[in-house]
Amino acid sequence: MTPGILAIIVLVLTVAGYFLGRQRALALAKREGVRLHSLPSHYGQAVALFTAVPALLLMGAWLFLQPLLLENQVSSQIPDSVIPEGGARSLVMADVRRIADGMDRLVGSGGLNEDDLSSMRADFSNIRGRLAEVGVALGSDVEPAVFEAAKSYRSIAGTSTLLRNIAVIAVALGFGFLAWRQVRPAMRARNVSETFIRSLLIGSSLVAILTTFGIVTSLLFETIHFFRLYPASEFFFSTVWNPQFRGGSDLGVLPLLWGTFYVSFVALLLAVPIGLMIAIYLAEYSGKALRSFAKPAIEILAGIPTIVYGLFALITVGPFLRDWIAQPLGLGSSSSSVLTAGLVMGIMLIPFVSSLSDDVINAVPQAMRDGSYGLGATQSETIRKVIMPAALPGIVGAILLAASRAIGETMIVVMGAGAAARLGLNPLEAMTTVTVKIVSQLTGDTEFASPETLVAFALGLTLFVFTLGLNILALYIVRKYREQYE
Amino acid sequence: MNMLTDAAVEEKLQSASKPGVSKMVGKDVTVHYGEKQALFGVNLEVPEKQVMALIGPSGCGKSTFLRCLNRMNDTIDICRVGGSIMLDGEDIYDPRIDVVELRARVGMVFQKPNPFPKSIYENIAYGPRIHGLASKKSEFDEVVETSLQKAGLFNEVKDRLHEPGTGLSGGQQQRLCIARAIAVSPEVILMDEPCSALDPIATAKVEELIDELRENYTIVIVTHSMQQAARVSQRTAMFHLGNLVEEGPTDKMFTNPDDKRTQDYITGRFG
Amino acid sequence: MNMLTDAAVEEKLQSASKPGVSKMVGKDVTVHYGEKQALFGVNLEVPEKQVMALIGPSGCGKSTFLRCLNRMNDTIDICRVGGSIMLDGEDIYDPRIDVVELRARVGMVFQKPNPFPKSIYENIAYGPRIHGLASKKSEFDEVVETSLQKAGLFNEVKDRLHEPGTGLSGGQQQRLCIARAIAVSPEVILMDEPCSALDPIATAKVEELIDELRENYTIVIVTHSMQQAARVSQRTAMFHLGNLVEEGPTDKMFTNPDDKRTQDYITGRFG
Amino acid sequence: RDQIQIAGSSTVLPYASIVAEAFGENTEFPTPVVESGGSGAGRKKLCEGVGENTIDIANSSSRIKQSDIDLCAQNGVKEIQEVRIGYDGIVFASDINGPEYAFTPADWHNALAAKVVKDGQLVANPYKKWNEIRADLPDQEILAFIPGTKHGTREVFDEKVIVDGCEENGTLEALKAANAGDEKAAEKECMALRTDGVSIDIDGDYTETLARVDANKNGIGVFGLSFYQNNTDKLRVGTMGGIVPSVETIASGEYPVSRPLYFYVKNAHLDVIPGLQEYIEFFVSDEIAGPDGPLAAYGLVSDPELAKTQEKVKNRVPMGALN
Amino acid sequence: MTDLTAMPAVVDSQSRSLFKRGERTRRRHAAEKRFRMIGLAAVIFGILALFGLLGSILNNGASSFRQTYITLDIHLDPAKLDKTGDRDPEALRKLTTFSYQPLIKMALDALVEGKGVSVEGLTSKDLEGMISKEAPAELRRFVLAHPSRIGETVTFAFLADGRIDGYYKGRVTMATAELDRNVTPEQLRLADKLKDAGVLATRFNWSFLTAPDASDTRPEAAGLGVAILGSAYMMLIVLVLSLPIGVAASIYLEEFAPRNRLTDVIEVNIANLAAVPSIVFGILGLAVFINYAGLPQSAPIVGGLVLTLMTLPTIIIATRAALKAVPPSIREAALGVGASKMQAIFHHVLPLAAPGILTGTIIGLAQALGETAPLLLIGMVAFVREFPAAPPGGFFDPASALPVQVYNWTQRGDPAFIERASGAIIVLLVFLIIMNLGAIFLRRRFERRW
Ligand SMILES: Nc1ncnc2c1ncn2[C@@H]1O[C@H](COP(=O)(O)OP(=O)(O)OP(=O)(O)O)[C@@H](O)[C@H]1O
Ligand SMILES: Nc1ncnc2c1ncn2[C@@H]1O[C@H](COP(=O)(O)OP(=O)(O)OP(=O)(O)O)[C@@H](O)[C@H]1O
Ligand SMILES: [Mg+2]
Ligand SMILES: [Mg+2]
Ligand SMILES: O=P([O-])([O-])[O-]
Repeated sequence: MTPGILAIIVLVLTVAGYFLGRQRALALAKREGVRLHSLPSHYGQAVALFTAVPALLLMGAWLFLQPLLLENQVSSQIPDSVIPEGGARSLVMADVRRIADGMDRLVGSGGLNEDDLSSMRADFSNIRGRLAEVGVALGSDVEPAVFEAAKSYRSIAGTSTLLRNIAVIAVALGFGFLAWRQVRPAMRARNVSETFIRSLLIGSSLVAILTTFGIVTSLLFETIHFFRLYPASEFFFSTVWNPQFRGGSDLGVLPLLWGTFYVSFVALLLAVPIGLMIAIYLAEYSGKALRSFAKPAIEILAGIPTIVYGLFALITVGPFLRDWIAQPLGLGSSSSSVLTAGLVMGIMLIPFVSSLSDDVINAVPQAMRDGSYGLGATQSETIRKVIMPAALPGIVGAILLAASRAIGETMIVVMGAGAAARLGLNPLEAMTTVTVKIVSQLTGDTEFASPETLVAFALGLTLFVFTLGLNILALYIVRKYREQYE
Repeated sequence: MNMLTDAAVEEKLQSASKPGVSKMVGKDVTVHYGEKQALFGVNLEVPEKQVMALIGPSGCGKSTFLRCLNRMNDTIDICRVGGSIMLDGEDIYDPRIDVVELRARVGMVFQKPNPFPKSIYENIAYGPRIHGLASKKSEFDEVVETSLQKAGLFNEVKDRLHEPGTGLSGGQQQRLCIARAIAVSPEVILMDEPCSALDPIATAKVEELIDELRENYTIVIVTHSMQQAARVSQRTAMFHLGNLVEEGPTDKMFTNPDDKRTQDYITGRFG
Repeated sequence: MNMLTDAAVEEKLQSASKPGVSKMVGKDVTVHYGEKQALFGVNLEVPEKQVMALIGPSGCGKSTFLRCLNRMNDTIDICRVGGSIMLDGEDIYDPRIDVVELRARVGMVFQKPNPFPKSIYENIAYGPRIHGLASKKSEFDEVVETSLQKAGLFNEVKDRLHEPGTGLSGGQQQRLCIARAIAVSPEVILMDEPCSALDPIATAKVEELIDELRENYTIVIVTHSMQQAARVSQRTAMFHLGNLVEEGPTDKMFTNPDDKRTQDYITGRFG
Repeated sequence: RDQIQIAGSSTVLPYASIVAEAFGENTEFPTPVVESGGSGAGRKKLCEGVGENTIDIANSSSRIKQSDIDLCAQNGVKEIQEVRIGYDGIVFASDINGPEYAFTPADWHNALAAKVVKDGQLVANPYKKWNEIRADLPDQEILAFIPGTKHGTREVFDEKVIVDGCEENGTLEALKAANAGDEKAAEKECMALRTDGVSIDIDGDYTETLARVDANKNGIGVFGLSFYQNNTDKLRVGTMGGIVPSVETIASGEYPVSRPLYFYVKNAHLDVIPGLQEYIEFFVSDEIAGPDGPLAAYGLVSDPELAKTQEKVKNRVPMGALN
Repeated sequence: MTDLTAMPAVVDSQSRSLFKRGERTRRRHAAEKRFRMIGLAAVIFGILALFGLLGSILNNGASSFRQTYITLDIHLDPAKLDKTGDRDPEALRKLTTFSYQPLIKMALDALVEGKGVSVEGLTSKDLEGMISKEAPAELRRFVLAHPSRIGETVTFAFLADGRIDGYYKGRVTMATAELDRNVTPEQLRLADKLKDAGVLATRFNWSFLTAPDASDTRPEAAGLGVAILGSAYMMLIVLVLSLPIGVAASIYLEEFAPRNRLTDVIEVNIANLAAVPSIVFGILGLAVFINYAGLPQSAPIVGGLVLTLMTLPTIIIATRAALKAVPPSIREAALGVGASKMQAIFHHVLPLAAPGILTGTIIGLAQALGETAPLLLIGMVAFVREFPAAPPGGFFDPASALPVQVYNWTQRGDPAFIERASGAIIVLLVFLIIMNLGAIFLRRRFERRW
């Protein structure tokens, strides 16, 4: 029985539990002539949950632990002699698994029966060939010891799987039955299932924490490594970014942070006003037809791969800005510039601002609008003075999301703003950002253990801390503002 | 509770019998909400500088008619208005007219209080600000204070002018909305049950305000309280099932109505 | 308008003087909204199967107290409640109690009508559905119809049960909310100005309903209309500036109050 | 796992995918998966450990580094085979409609270095046009798109063009003098490029360089030979020291700017991952990597010592210490 | 009254008509009009930007759905294919594609001769170069599948070489062919003649959607099959995980979580995760899912998980904004009839917040669908030719993804890949639209004002 089928059995039991629990609640209530504390379906849910959750947890644990234990068991049977020089036990174990799997398939395809198998010996029969027939390719011929290990792997695995199946079904039945017995009209079934759902909700919100934890740990280790190789003071305070191959690089983060900030700023300067105006127009002014077309259409902008924007910046916008603005104004002759990347990125960010804001603007109750119109306000006054403040929390969220995306964007910057790290004010000059350098240092040619590559992790962590600071600041400002205006 | 002193009756009779210019005139006003017809050809004249009360059972179309008078129904998608309504002889449903100006001249207090999610101060200062009625801080302070005074709310909220208007009690919100409407001093004020959430004292205060406003403004008020209609209005219109049943001087309506339904309604025998 | 017939007075006196078990008891109830204190140690007993009226000027804390009785204030972030409130001898602010069960037993009609943005039918069927009071379509139909009947709304909306509840007139919405509350037949019904948007006939209908409900349910009603309080309630509590001024049998309150403020308030001399 | 997993250099990727495709077509084994992600990252992945969820082969456009070998050893990856598959030529090309360029390394140093010797003086780079450097170069503004510092190509460019040019045009001497004879420091300063927007780093790939040359007609880009060969209708290649880059001139060593390409095989996986041994033998076979094979046709300069490599691969000879 | 009347009346009714606007009103109307125009301009800008991008993509990529084929009659010569004559599959399998090349060459020679379309200066290598390098592989596959047909003459429609194909799409001209070392003008001339002879034709190219990627030497054979499957698998995982987890997390944070430090931490955290560059999610995926959990390289399951983590902040932020926007009176109404908080949320608040949630999903998924950087580190930016199996097993097989294919193709030397990259973008966008159609439709149904 595969885990999939087992899961299906548990699910079937769960569904059965649901109906049995529900029915028992109804029957008892009828017999005792009392009212149910909760809805009948809540009793069903409670029984179903008790049937499913412990069983599935057990199954998960088993699936996780079985290979580990099995591996331990079997790998002790493999003599060191069959492990190739420089190879690893784990690879031999992979072979063992593959052979065992192949034997299952052989039996399954009717090519062999169990007796044949147990009498089969690696030194006499061409096991590699037979397994190849059923589509299991092996790297080399099979050592007898490995074959024996595979056989015992197979038998232990078989027993263990059988045990697992029995245990899981027993747990499902047992807990389900206990829960079913518990069903009485006075049982607070709704609370049971709601507590459960609530813990699911809490669990879900912890995913974010876990992700952060994962990110920090996966960056921290190599960052520490980096700072052992490269002085932190230089990294944080040097204004030069100039990595070299054979050491002696200058890896100052400041020009990158500046570039990140500058490009994002330009992008938001375009995306926020335009996005907001689109949201306002679609929510307040436009007809249904335009709205139902324009909103999803503009959302496509968020789905165009960033590389397309990058090419657009590189081929169209960059040369255009150079020929029509930078050169006539004497501001430089670079076709990649902060402005190029910023503008193109701004276009990509428009839907982040427009669509989310549109939804919150749309959710402002009509009574607010009526109140304002009733005072003789024009529509735009109503929007600016009444609707926007009411929708502000959501709009701030949308803008923060857009800002976040701007900071994290790579491809557009590579192609639009260039790869040269520079501290400067001229928006028509090439600059680059932290993310660009994370990608390029990480995917480059330099050796991994060199500061030139490891700096990517330090950059990632720095950016993380930097945006964390910005977010805390934003939260603080939003709170402050809300206090003021409420 | 005795409502009308003789003197008051006298005065009312006089003002109601004054020929009085019609400030607003509705001709054959019909309203549909989608399929459903809510008003069936209402003809009604609102005399200038008087108070007109609209009465009638719940759901008969009072609010609907009131909302027609400053085209507030425009905001309801499914609502269609027929017939014509004149303000000072100009058709307010003429496509060329300026709805904003119309609403500035015909203000409204809604049935459900709807304060803006802003501070109490800003709720009131909003109107004067958009109409440019005040510019200096001190002017705004003054408008806010006098408007709140008139609505009888100032004392209760004077310490919390900068707290949100949505944190007020039901009755306070209602008075806030009244204050907000009078702060822009429109020519006509439409009030949809302005006292429904108010205690008798606050009600008296608002009624006093209405009486005062009548000097300069035209007022249309929807009310469910016969006593209130009798106390504050010079003329009364009675609606029933989307029809205007009858309209006339208030005292006549309450003493000697032409229509049986009016009679029944005001004596509480309806139904 | 004469409000009480002698017979009615008789009956009221009797029922009010019955010792009567207390259904709900508030002890030293204090409420803060953030910094601002809205209730100052209110002690009030709500007798079982009677109607208690809460009166007092706007903003005095009536709604606040009412919302304490089914912990509706929990939903306001900045609101803190002190003291204790008992329902059938159990402290409803005990952390172990189930708020949902409490609210199922203590239903509420809010001051501002707040229908769900769903059909009229669904508005009413919702409560019975989540409480499992009906399961078949026919049962739901019946609950919906009787509830609407009782709230006096059925005739007006019977053809549009599946249109949105938000498209009703103000008074209709209010009655819809009453119908919604009684559809789940709670033990205690809290009504915050249930008739504020209703015409006299609809008001009479609701008052009749309240009288009827009193047989089986305990009712607390906030009202600004002294007449209404006098008509429907057996006991009356008078609030002022967050304090309970006085509480007692309704007729005593209206004829011979102990407190000067009550006297002033009911005679309209307040302020 | 049934498929061979390969990761690493984007320079080697086209060749590796040609071989993988042919391997899949001609054998019973599934087509290997070839990732691109950079040589450094590929070698790091190779050294992550032994086991099914680690890769089998790392492609690399430069030789493995000692630190990589150490990392490998630390993670139990003891035996690694080094397979040199051929050479990658690096060419300088400009827009097809522009003038012809005949460069020397010295020209490039003069054009791009931060400091150059002019009239015997060490000065900040004053040149704006090519013909200011050398009169027989075209009258064109200097604008170069060179590989960013992430690319292995940059290392070759720095070493074989800039540093050599530095020496050629005498700047190295001057710098050495300025640095009190410190050769290392002088070399480092040689490689410092001007930052006034004349030399532009490209972190992307050759297509980006091509697009930039397309948008800036006077620009000169640095390309791989195979890329150039695919775009001869758009690009005009410059000569270096009078030699036209081609598979032949590079193989013969006449054209100076080239580098070897490698892949590294984890020996521990050899008998375990089906088809791995077959794949590497297939790769270095004459049919594939020889001068007439598809790789050479695509622009890989085939290794004159291919036979040696074939021998080593057959015997699974692990690489020794780096020299 | 004095103070009220003292205020300047807004409109002096006697002197002012509704038809005439005062100075101030005029200004306000002008402002109104400006505002409205700015809004319209913004919408137009957005749509123009979209159309501009779409136009250039379509312009470059539409042609990739058509491909040029050359019809050849191949004589499956037993002398070359099966010297022993026993059709032994083992022996047949040993024969590599290199051995099939001569068959094609012979057929080409025969064709040129038979049709009498020889072109001066055309070498035999040029002639061979007109057919895709995919052809021998196709032939070999055919022979292995039908060993019995050795000895017969079979008609094949082979792909023409990318440059020949480019000639019919305007990418290659006689002038560029002069300069191009991969194609000669003679080849083009011959192609024209073959076309006249009806042997060469350009037609719709299904295999662009079904075939796997091909190496740099055969752009004409490259397809999106594996990438489409890979993207579909990943999006399935992303949708199934990120929507429920995102909505659940938002509900908890917005409706249940006590306002305290921990909630603030989570809130800032989520906002901050949105700003984490996507490549860092790749680093995370490599460290956690591959190195720690031991999941395979290049697998959609890992890609899906990484993209899920990346999409979550977007969905959470959008959902929370939507939940915030639902007025409290709705919650109170539900609680007032005895609904539990959970019921109030699931029955009333969520449906009203649905448009915002769906927007978040649409944007989040769009972003996830187009993302390459994180896939770089978990090995999905790769050359993959084997199709992954059906789910759930296929989630663990190596696969590619649409944006990866775009990214790969834009990096290749042969310009024919540029066209295919644009074609891949079209497919990606169509994929995006199909994926979002349901959400867009649902969102429109849930949208309502109250
Ligand atoms: N959410 C809130 N935030 C802050 N203050 C509040 C809030 N709700 C009520 N208050 C204040 O608490 C006091 C009591 O309010 P409550 O709503 O109980 O009054 P009420 O007696 O019901 O008045 P009304 O008859 O006008 O409805 C008022 O001063 C009011 O402004
Ligand atoms: N937005 C709407 N959509 C559909 N029908 C509506 C809408 N608003 C009102 N109606 C219907 O129109 C009729 C008249 O409503 P209106 O609000 O004018 O009544 P009213 O006289 O103000 O009643 P009340 O005293 O209860 O406020 C009612 O039957 C009502 O249900
Ligand atoms: Mg109304
Ligand atoms: Mg109240
Ligand atoms: O990808 P590369 O390591 O060859 O630059």
